[in-house]
Amino acid sequence: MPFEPVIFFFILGLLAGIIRSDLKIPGVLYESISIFLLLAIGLKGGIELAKVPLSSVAGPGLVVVLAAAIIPLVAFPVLHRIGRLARADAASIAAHYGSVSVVTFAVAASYLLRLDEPAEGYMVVFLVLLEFPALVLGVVLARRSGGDTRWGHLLHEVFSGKSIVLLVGGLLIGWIAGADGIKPLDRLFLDLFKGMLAFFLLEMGLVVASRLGDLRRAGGFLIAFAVAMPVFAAALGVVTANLIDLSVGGAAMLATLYASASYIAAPAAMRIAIPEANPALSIGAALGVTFPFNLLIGIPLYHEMAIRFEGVL
Amino acid sequence: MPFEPVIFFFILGLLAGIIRSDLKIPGVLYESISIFLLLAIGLKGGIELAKVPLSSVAGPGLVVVLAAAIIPLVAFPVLHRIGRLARADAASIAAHYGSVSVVTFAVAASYLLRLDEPAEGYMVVFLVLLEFPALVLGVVLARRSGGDTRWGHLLHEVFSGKSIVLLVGGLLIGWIAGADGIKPLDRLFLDLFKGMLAFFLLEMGLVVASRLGDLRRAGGFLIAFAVAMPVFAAALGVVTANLIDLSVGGAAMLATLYASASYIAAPAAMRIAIPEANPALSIGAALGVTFPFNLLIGIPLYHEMAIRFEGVL
Amino acid sequence: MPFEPVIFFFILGLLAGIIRSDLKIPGVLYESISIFLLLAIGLKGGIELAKVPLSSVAGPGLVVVLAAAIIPLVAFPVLHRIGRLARADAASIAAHYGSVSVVTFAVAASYLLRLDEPAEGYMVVFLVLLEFPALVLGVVLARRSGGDTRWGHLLHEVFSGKSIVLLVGGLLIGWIAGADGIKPLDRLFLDLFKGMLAFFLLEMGLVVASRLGDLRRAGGFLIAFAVAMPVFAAALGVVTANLIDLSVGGAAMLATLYASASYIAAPAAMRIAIPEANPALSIGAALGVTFPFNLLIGIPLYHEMAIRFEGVL
Amino acid sequence: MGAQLSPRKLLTIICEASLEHAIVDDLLALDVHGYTISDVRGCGAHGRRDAEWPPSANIRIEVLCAEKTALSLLDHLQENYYANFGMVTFLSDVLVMRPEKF
Amino acid sequence: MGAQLSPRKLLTIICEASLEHAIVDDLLALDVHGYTISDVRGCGAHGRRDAEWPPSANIRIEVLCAEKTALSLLDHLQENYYANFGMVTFLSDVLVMRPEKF
Amino acid sequence: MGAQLSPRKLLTIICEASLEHAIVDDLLALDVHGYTISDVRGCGAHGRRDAEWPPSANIRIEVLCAEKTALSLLDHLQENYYANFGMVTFLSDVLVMRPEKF
Ligand SMILES: Nc1ncnc2c1ncn2[C@@H]1O[C@H](COP(=O)(O)O)[C@@H](O)[C@H]1O
Ligand SMILES: Nc1ncnc2c1ncn2[C@@H]1O[C@H](COP(=O)(O)O)[C@@H](O)[C@H]1O
Ligand SMILES: Nc1ncnc2c1ncn2[C@@H]1O[C@H](COP(=O)(O)O)[C@@H](O)[C@H]1O
Ligand code: NA
Ligand code: NA
Ligand code: NA
Repeated sequence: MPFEPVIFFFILGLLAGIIRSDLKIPGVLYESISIFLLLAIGLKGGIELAKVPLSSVAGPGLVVVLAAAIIPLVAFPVLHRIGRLARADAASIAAHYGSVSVVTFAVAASYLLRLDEPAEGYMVVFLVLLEFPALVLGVVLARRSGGDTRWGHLLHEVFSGKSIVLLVGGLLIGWIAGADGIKPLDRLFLDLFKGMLAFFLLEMGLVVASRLGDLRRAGGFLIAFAVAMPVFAAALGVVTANLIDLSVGGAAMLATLYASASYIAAPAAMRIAIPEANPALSIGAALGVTFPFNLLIGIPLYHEMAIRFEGVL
Repeated sequence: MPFEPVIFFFILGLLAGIIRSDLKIPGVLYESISIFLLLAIGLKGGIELAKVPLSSVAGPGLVVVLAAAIIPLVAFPVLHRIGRLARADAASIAAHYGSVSVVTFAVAASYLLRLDEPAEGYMVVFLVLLEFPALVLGVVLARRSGGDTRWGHLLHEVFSGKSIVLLVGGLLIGWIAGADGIKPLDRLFLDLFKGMLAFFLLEMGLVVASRLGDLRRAGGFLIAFAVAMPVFAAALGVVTANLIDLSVGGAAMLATLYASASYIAAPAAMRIAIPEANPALSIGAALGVTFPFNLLIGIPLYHEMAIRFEGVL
Repeated sequence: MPFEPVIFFFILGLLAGIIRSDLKIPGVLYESISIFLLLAIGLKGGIELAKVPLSSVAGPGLVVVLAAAIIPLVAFPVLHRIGRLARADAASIAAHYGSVSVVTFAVAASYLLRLDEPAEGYMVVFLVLLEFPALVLGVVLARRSGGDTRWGHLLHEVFSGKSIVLLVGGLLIGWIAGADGIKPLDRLFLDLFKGMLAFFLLEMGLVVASRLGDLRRAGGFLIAFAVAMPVFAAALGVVTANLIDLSVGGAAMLATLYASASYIAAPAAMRIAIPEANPALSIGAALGVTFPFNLLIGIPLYHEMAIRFEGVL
Repeated sequence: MGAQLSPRKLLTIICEASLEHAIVDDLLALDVHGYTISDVRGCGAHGRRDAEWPPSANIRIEVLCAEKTALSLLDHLQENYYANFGMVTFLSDVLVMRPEKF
Repeated sequence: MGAQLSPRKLLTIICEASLEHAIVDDLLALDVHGYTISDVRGCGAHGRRDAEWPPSANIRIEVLCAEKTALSLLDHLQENYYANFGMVTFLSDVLVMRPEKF
Repeated sequence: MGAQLSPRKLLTIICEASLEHAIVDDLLALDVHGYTISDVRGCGAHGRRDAEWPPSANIRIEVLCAEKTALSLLDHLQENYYANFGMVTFLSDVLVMRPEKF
């Protein structure tokens, strides 16, 4: 099969939404599963992180974050100048693409596992590190022309946001308790992970279906952007991965991280920090196009790219 | 033990409801578990279906659906003429009994598994096929005297209903991905199935307890009907099973399907399609009497019938 | 590690609450997990109970309940006379401390399991027996000066409360069905227990954080009480355990039960039975101080006490 | 600034949850510009509806609109649903800003 | 058709969720024909009640009834609950169809 | 006893759920003594908001207060949120007991 079986659940949700089925995933289930996924990913990452010296992650982490800043800095002028989107909208969308999607990350990890392609276990540290800088950058881009931002507020919003709290919390717990300490929790957090991911993708399919209307409003340029941007970002990811000597699997993961666009942390933060930006545009692009593109086409493509460019630097 | 341990959870719920405990299963949990059960049953069925040629299921499927049409066609005149129920009520109740109960099906499957009585894996296809024809028949029976039905609406309602979407969706995913593709999901959908069923039965016990008042309104005739009808339908199921050469386990399952009355898909569809029908009557009978009857007495009885009449045709 | 890894989740929730994270455990998830935990604990207890003659539990059970009555009878005058709390408040708090915390019990069981310290499997029977007598005692203490209590109402409230229904229900199902009958449910109720407990503790951390304001209102005396009372009660528990010849693990468990304060059954029952009592005080003490104290310090301490005083009587 | 307030009607509909789709379609067909829905439980002539499971759940729909629209909505509801469904409707007077929205 | 509208009172009660059973019993005892309940959170004299866990949850009860009933309900609530429970009540004027229902 | 009733205003705000924190802070800053919030879904000028996932959820905030407070709240909301957020507000007359609470 060319892609992960969990993706069928996304397609099922999408179809159910399109035929206007009365199937609905209760909002509470959505929230519960997203808490589960964030915690589980954090825990797994923490256990892996405990196996390597912190110093070996710190340097590469810095490179990964700095290189990632290129993404919103490229996306913004493209959207604002070429796409003629309002400054606020361009900045908000740039922030979404500079940040990352946890679920896309999880699907990529599953994909590589199925192909027996090993990746560095501490990739989840990069996931955490990449989540928020782009959000701050987005606000800076939006406000360059003046206007006041309550920075304290924004930083609190981002760092106390549930994505960061759960990922970092899980990471720390996994790191401190280690694989042995976490073992009794494996039945929940490890064994059920993929099933929960399937459920979540079913829900995301339904949500995407209900956002398809936004796409029409977004227009052709934004749709093209939402396909081209992740491929560009993935290429940047593969190059960066080579720079810091990641394995092929690690490069594919980093490419996926760069290519993915946030739709949990970013929409929440941008709504408050850049209220003039129209969320239908950013969510329409990130969730309506880029998310399915990455799931269905992107991940295998980025893996391929990682293989081709191995050791190119 | 004469019956499945999961049934104790039903009894616990029933007792908790009767003593007016403040125990409540949150509505969202009910919905979440029902989504889980429908998907899981579909997946399992799809995996089994992949093992046999589709042609070997198509013919028997047709026979099973045609024979099942006898159920509402017998139930309707009994209820309308003998029971003196209004046409709309008789038609709606007939539709409930012509359709099937997914949970009763799941309990029967558990019951047979415990007795090491094998059944055809593709029984779940029959479950899907039996869900909706009776609903359409019910509407036809209700409207025979005239009145207009928005058929397009009704068919959409039924086919895009969450029961059908999840069962068929699961079936297709299981069929395409196969046992290997689904394996990583087994920890959720397979291993937890029985526990989830127990939880769901606890909730159903509570709901049945809160419906006991409806029973009094329903009256003696309807209660008698709700016991006699499933036994008659089960007999029809055993005969049909012999006709298409099912195993003893398969015959017990088909008998249970015929005997069971829908309380997920049918109430939703009938409320919109036959609004004059009083839902207290149909739900009181299907859920208040037939469901517990099938759980506690019916399933072992139908199994016994399947053994006795093996190869009678 | 000095304490159970699950406790990290409590600390994570606490910290998330303190930094005012937007992380929220949906109320429905809280309720669903508490139903799960109560049922699972009941089931486990029932299976263990089936292994010993009932008579060997009945006598000790009576001793355990009678000795436990000392807790509210000591707590009440301390709170009312020394602490100068209103009669209603003193009585309500005494009831909370006389009753037990199911989650503290579960954490203690995990703690001992990790240390390979075996305990009598039927401890859960004591958990059930200890839940309600203190609630009745509390109402008696509150009403001594006159005032009318609708006793029938209160008793119904307590015995039909979801804690009792699920614990007793689970106990009976486990007892009747036995380990073999329950086996297919193990994947849910046993394997996921600790993970669910972690989730619940995360939520309790958030709740405790939001109650910290109540603590200030409660004042220094009540905080001191909330630390001293459990230690006193634990000592009483160790002595009682020796009286009825429990193992060291059993003594530690009984000490924990005595030391723990209820925050599920008691708040609900007291709010209705002693409406003049301020729930901020009782919940602030029981949940804000005693619960974390028991988790972090109490349980290892009580275990130590149980070891030291083994066979002292 | 000084808020500019205009009178409008608030129509509240409490009914069986199964009607949500149908009524939303009706509202949009009858020229309503918006509505708000919440999940509720209750009791009335059709007995206790405690939202324990889907068939016993209620919803509460609020529509801010002009009096004329409210009255024609009421007529429509009476004609189509009063006979066969649990439903309660009531009208109240409210003041709104941006009256052109409603 | 022309909707026939009659004046009635709408009594809204916001209170601790733990009172649900007791107040429903009171309502039925005081001759009310129906009510509607939703789950809410809030803040007031008794502090923040954010519905994070059962003891901090609120409910919102609506009762459509005649003025006389509304007033006697208010008296009853004041006498039995105001002192010890978080509770807010308010009365508004509404128009209903089928006034005999309320 | 005879319930003592005083007139007050009920301000209802329906808006995007993401505003909950901000508006609650505003309310407390503007001297409101209490509020009640429920989760709702709906439709309006900003399209369908069906609460399927967090970004599309709405909330409904009720504030009982004096007319003056209500008007200054409306001003504040108009100034800060009307332009960029899905939001609907309306004011109605209610009678309360214990008017000093509001
Ligand atoms: N008097 C009332 N006050 C408030 N809500 C009511 C009243 N009567 C009925 N309801 C609500 O409307 C629903 C349907 O009412 P009914 O058609 O009378 O069964 C009930 O389930 C309640 O939620
Ligand atoms: N001024 C107000 N406006 C709206 N709701 C209120 C107000 N004051 C209190 N409430 C609600 O009523 C509940 C109980 O109020 P209290 O008795 O003042 O604590 C609060 O938790 C709020 O949900
Ligand atoms: N006419 C209306 N009646 C009731 N609720 C409305 C109305 N218009 C809008 N709303 C609610 O207010 C929210 C925001 O409205 P809007 O700013 O018009 O998108 C909607 O999602 C609805 O929940
Ligand atoms: Na990215
Ligand atoms: Na049937
Ligand atoms: Na205790």
